[in-house]
Amino acid sequence: MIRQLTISSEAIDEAKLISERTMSPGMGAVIYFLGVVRDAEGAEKISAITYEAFSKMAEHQFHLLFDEMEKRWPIESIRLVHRIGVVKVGEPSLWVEIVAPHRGEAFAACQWLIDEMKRVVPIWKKPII
Amino acid sequence: MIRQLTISSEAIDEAKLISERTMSPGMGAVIYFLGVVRDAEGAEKISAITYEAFSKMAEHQFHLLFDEMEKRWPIESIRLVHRIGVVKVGEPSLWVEIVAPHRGEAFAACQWLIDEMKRVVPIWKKPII
Amino acid sequence: MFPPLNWLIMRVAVHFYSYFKELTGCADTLEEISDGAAIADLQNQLTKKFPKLASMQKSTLIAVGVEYQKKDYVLKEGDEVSLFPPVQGG
Amino acid sequence: MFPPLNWLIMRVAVHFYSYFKELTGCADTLEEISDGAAIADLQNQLTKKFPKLASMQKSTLIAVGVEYQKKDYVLKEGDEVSLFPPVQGG
Repeated sequence: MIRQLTISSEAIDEAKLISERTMSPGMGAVIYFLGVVRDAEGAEKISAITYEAFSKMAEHQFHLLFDEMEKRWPIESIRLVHRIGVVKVGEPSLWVEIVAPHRGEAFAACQWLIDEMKRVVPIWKKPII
Repeated sequence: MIRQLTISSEAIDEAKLISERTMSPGMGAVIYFLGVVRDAEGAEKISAITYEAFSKMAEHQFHLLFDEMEKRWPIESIRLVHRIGVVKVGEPSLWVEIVAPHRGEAFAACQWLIDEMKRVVPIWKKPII
Repeated sequence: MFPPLNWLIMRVAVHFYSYFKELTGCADTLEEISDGAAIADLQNQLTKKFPKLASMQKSTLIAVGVEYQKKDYVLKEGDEVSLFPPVQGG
Repeated sequence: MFPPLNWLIMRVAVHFYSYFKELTGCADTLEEISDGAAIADLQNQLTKKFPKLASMQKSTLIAVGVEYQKKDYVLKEGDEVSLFPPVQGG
């Protein structure tokens, strides 16, 4: 399984990420998720979110999740970018892409990964008013 | 809800579609699905698939599905491109993008749409050996 | 005072899609059928004309215009009827 | 024949993340604790030093190195312990 993990303060460049995709001829499904900073946290309007990561542990925990995904589903590639630092409203903080033979496993794996990430990967957010 | 539907024999241009995305500041999730022609149908190796559509009815049926999605989920935008004619192995035949406030509804809506499409939208495929 | 015979006959256009075109050897046919006939009657008539359609009868999907219809749908003069196998988009 | 006192004491580095840094006023602290102490003991010691951590005790997540550990994990000299609130990536 191809794994590509980036935790970085650089802006997420969708066009570049897409141009770098590789896919073998047996693959039929690409799922792609983009998490974007919204203009409100609860009732409060915000202008940005500061993301903080315990990077070394975050990388390790992501790889434990990727290990588990590799056991559960026939995924060819998982690529994930989590932006840290200040991310303005309307900008993406998370980009995830799964390539798999069929859409069922691609959807299941992508949802599972995001749910688990929010449970175990040490990244936190702090809204900026 | 923004709707953009294209049933066309032109190649799907992901980069262009992404550059045309609009998203208001309350939106937090983009789901994007790409269906790609695989090199096998069952046990048989193929080189391409010819997609045929009853286009007028396909458009109408897609819009009935979009109507239903609009009732079920707080979606801001749905964009869908289905390619028809000859689509080679490794090339995308379907591109779907959903923009919504949260990932839960975006994932649910995207999976529902693809499942329903495969049930009611009059498009057929014929493998080319 | 009897109406001419053609008042009791209506014409519907029938379109075939996907491999139904291969089963029938054509993409379209114009059928004459009794006034008041339902889709089920039209299907019987088509199966006589194109016997290879018979094997697909249970899985055939039927639309009038751009809407799906059931076999009890009563046809009208000028209806555009489409018959096709299960769809496979994506 | 008694070992020197410092043999019975070990040092562990403690790191705080997210708003735990605001609760403690620091990002890191070096703690001395009895040999054989578990995470639960370290947490008690930290709560005395940084009383604002007490309110978060139930939801505190604890890692040693890059692995999550439970309160009964027995610490070793040189362990890098991290304490932080529930994670919120995405």
